[in-house]
Amino acid sequence: MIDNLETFRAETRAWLEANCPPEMRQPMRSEKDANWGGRKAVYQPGQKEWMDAMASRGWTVPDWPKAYGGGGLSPAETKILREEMAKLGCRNPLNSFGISMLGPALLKYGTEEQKLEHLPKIARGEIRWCQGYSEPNAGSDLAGLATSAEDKGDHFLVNGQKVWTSYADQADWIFCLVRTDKTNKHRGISFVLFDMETPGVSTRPILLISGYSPFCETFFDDVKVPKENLVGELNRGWDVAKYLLGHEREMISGMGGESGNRALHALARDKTGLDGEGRLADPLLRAQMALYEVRSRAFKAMSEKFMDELKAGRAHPAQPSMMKYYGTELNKTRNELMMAAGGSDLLEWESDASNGGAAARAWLRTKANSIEGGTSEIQLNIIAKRILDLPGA
Amino acid sequence: MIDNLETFRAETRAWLEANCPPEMRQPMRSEKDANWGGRKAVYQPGQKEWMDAMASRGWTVPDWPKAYGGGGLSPAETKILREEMAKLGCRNPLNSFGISMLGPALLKYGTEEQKLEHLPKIARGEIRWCQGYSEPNAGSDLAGLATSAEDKGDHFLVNGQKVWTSYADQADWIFCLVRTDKTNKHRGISFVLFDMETPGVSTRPILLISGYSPFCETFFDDVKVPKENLVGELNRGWDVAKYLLGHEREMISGMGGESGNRALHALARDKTGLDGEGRLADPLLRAQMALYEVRSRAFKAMSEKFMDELKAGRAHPAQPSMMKYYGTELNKTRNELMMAAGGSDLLEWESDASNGGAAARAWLRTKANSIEGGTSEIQLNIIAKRILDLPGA
Amino acid sequence: MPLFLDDEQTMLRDTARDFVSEQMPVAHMRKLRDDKSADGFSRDHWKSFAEMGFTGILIPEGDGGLGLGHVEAGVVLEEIGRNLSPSPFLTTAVAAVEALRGSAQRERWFPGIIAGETVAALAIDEKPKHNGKVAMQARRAGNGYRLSGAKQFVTHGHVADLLIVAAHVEENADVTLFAVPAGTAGVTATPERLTDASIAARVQFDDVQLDGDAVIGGEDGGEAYARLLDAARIGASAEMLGVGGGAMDMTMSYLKDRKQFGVAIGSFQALQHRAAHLYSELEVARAAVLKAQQLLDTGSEEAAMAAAVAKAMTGLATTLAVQEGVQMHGGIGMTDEHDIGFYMKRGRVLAEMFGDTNFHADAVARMAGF
Amino acid sequence: MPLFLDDEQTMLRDTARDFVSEQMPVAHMRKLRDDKSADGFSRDHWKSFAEMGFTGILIPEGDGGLGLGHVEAGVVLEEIGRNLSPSPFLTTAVAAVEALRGSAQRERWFPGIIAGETVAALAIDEKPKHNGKVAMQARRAGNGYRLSGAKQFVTHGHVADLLIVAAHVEENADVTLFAVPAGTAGVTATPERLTDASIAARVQFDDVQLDGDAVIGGEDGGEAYARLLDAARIGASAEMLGVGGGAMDMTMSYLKDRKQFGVAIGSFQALQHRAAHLYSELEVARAAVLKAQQLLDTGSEEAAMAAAVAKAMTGLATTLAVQEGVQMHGGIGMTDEHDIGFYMKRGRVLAEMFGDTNFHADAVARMAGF
Repeated sequence: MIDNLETFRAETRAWLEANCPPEMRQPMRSEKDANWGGRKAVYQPGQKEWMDAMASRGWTVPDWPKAYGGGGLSPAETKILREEMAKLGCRNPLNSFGISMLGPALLKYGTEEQKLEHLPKIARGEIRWCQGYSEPNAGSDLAGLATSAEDKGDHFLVNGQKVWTSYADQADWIFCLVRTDKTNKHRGISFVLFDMETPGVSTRPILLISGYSPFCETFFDDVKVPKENLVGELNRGWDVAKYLLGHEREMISGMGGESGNRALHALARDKTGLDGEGRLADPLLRAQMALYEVRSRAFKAMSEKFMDELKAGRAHPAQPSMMKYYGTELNKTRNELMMAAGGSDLLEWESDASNGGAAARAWLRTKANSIEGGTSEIQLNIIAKRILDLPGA
Repeated sequence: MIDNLETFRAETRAWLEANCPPEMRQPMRSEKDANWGGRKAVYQPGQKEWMDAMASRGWTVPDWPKAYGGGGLSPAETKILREEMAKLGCRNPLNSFGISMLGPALLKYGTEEQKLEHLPKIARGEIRWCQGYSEPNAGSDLAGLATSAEDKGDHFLVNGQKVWTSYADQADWIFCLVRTDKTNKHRGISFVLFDMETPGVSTRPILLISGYSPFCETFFDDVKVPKENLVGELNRGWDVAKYLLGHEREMISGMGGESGNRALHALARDKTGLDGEGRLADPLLRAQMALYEVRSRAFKAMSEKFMDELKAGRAHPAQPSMMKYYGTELNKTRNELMMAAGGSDLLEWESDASNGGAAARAWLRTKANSIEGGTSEIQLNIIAKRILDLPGA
Repeated sequence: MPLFLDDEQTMLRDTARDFVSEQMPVAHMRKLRDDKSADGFSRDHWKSFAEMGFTGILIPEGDGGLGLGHVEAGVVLEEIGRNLSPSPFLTTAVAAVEALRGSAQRERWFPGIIAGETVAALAIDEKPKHNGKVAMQARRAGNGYRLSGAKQFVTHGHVADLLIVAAHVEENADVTLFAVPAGTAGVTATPERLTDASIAARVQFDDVQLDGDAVIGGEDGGEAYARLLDAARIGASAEMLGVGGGAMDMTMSYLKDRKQFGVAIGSFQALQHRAAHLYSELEVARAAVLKAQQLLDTGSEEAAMAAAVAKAMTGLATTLAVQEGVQMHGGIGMTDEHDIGFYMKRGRVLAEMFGDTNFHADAVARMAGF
Repeated sequence: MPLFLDDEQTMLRDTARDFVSEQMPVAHMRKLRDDKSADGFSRDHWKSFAEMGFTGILIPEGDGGLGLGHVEAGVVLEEIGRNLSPSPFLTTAVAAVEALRGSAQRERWFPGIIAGETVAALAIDEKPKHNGKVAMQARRAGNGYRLSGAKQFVTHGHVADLLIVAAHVEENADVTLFAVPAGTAGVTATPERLTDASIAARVQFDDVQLDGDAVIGGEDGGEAYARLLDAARIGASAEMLGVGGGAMDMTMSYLKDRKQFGVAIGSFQALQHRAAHLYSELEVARAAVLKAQQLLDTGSEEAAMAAAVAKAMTGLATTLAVQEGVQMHGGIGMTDEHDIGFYMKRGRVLAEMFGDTNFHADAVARMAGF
């Protein structure tokens, strides 16, 4: 067993070295360097080659079954693949809500037809997905959604509005919560899939404080959704949504991490200088960075522990809430420290020297981390109730 | 006006220099050096002389009317007296719940007879008072008290139990909340005074985690309280209690402060050493102390502002809750920093070197600051509702 | 003097509050930003500020001003902060006036400031982190000086009529301040739009020739530099306090209005406690700022310590206010359409100005002897 | 190896949990304190610990032990922490065993440790704040050494059969460890009762003569000292994690039971959020401790960094746990009668042991290169 794993590690490393293009071993300079695939993708040099090479082995989704485009790897093999990729500095070949969110939900709740139709396209980066959950008047009370799906025999007729739809303007398909029963708050919601090119679908980007528009308002006006696109049972979409939210929280909690920390150290050394002992010249900034570094490294262990427990089926079902809460708060802290380290250089918003205000925009972007995918307050409520078993108010 | 104040300042300083015994100009080594007066007092050298000298001018209670043993000073004069005492390092001549809590309540709610009977004895340190508010099953829900006072014509017959009665075993009299109407939670409480030597009163000290017993359980078994000892109207004792709680919060919020900070700096320099630039050798401890120092100095300004506003009748009635919350949290922080600075030397509990564990005991004692006199949580509730006007849950 | 606003100061505050909130509410800043205003502020509004008498608050009566103090200037700054109003008030009517006060230069510059025609900027920082230190050298040349080097984070530097430049005159230990008029040969100001849509310049000095009388308050004038810094830091604290207070007020309103799960979110105890904590932090910061203003006005030696405490404390409190503000607003707080995000941006820029919380807390520790 | 307890480790934890909570619950510690136990722990219980096999966990099978690792030792330490059990397990069965492992000295000391007859103590600290540094000098004298100086915070030092002493041999750069048996002439241990009722000694060494074979693992044995420190720090983290977890469990029960204003106080959202935050901190600390244990067991070079992270993180989490514990208990939490206060005291002592959070966070920063 151990020997097999060591063989696998050696082979994997050799394959990665042979197949990962040099451009894809450079650290990403900003969020914009990520590859999300899809019909509208514009690839940077090496990006498509890298994605296709990985997809050919099923390694964009290494732990999915081979039948659905996955690599069929065991948890131990998956971990080795990630470790070897990290060692070589390989970029993630494909960022995707299809991989991180819809995929696990389809694997659990989808029909065989749905799996065969959608999962391989996700694995190959052919179809880019977005998520239609939040609505303008629902906010943290997600189940208060109003977008309606009327039963028209062979299809649903969907009308309503979503908000905070990530990259809806660049997505090909949407997985979406709709109300199919107005008399039951939680058990009147269904989970459906449809093409964003269906007549009646339109999107409007939301300008954020960062100056970017990663989210949209999304409007549905008499959109016809075939009934075979219902995932799970009618009126039981809330179960699918909750399952999927857990995966979203995992993903968000994984942001930042080591490369971000190294960037912070380098920036602080560059902008504030060092004292005679090689320490940052600003002692209070250094103290805050030291405590952040402790938490960040401890959380890295926590992430490894959580993933191991998850794979072994030992994780508490509400643990993703803790991961999401802690990880996003850490990410916000890191970005506050970046701004404190960079001083007035990083306050510039448009200059070349500041790379168009990249750091400031990233800092502002992180403020959404503790809001999107369920606010920190919601996560704390969940931990208190579902893990600590504290009584309802 | 300004000239008069400068004359007053000069005269006050001269008088203090002439009348404050040298022992009373030394910093207190621990809580035990405070003088609380009363029938059972055992005075340290200089303590009684100092108290009597100050009382002879009415300066134990400088802003009370002269008719009740006070100094009759204006707010500006009172401030000058305190400033000059601070400059010379004069100790407080008399610590007293009579001064800080009962006195203001009697001045507002007491009859002329009650004022003439009780206030001068408070001012001269003859009678030491304790406060009977909390009960074992009430906690933060103070108005849930059960100690009953039955109307027996010329007296009340009091039965029940109090807890957290500060120094009840050393006090001469008690001011006490009793239930005179069981049908109305808040408007069924009365405020009464009685001698702790009245038959039926007994006390039992509570051993705290600090190893000290500043609080007692206090038991009332058919205690006869003359009706003239009712303060304010029957069943309206809650108003008196709330008024008085504000004054308790003021007092608790005033703890710690400058001399405590200087002691912290000295300890940290002594125990951790200095670096080449004269800074504490432990950079993270220093960073925390620096941020504490900022908050502490800002809070000192806040205390001055609050007292000035109070004297001018401009303070928000719920502002004492803010002062109590912030001041006690700061005091706890300072004591945590003391322990961190002192390391294993300060962990000793009984040794001579550690002065019998004085620092560790003081540290543990401060943990009660955010519980007694209304918990920090209660104060935050009050601020949210009464100052910020946030809606009820 | 009691530590609260007296009746006249309260009247001034009410006047300033009405004027600023009517003439320069957040929408005013938003419009300047959307129009990509090259100035970064409105000269018309600066003129009306002068007509209200605000620009002369700190200028002695003998020089044509109101002869008031930093408490009064702070009252105006707080309203500027509360409304995120782009204004050269801090650099011009507070810091520059404090530096020029009593100097020979005042006759040249005070009339324009009083009239709302002159804008001043402070060329102090040479590094991305303000550290109070000045490396730039002014070489003596004939009766005057030659200045070379670079400054950054010079707010309004691209439109300023007057640059106040901090440099060392050769062997002198202390910093000397120079008054450098706009258009002086060799001075190049490159405007950079900042995160909060304000504009600060990077200013290059290439062998700039200055007359001897460009010196403010004498060579080796560490005292003038110290006064300038105290005034700038305490002024920035007051403006930042307005930013924090404005963010809190907006957030408290939102907590009362916004419904979730069928009730106002302000009824949730966890948010109530955080709101109450935030209120406490801001109140404590307010006291620290007022104390520093009073000490500066009385010329106390404790002013430098009080300034450091005020800047550090308002940095803590306002940073908390804008963070809680955005978080409690939820998704809408992340949109450019809502104003709360502007408070976060402005708070960040002011936190950095004239030394951040870490810098000043470190200074407090040094002054306190540890 | 996955980062959670495997089945055998889980079984060991269950065994240890049952055994410690039955044999040495908090009441056991309270009784030792009230009886003013001069030893500060129970030798009978130490013996039963040995009978369970716990004391030999880290001792190689070839030397008669169980040949397990720091994960397993940590499992026992956590239960000791959770029950505040006074025990020489950390200093003896973890730190001393790690130092002695593979050395010639092991044959003399391992049998007694396995049998629960021997107690070891660590004479490292010379200052009130552990700083990892050693100033004490051992002079060469004939075939042996002469040792002079003072150590403090030597837990169990007054009853230890074996003192492990850290000193420098003359010109050597690295620290050398010495095994000093109880009763060696010139060694004076003065017991001091600490805040948590445990006893640590101040130990004086007056020209103590040691044979050459008193050296553990060779002169200039920085490597043995580093292993000792890593083991002690990671072990103290595990014990502290138990203290924090015990405090949290006790507090969660209280929140469910205690009624105020007619409802359980655990239903108040503000307390719920603080409880959830505390849970998160402790979970993260738990992961950091387990990671450090695994790295130490595999002999990884990253163990020192992981040890610093673990000690700093458990310091943060456990300090929060005991503070929230006392505060949420309200008045009853302040009484000596209730156990929660003991958690605060024990947490404080462990936080200080082998370097506090500040020391280790500083070390993390240094190792991370800033």
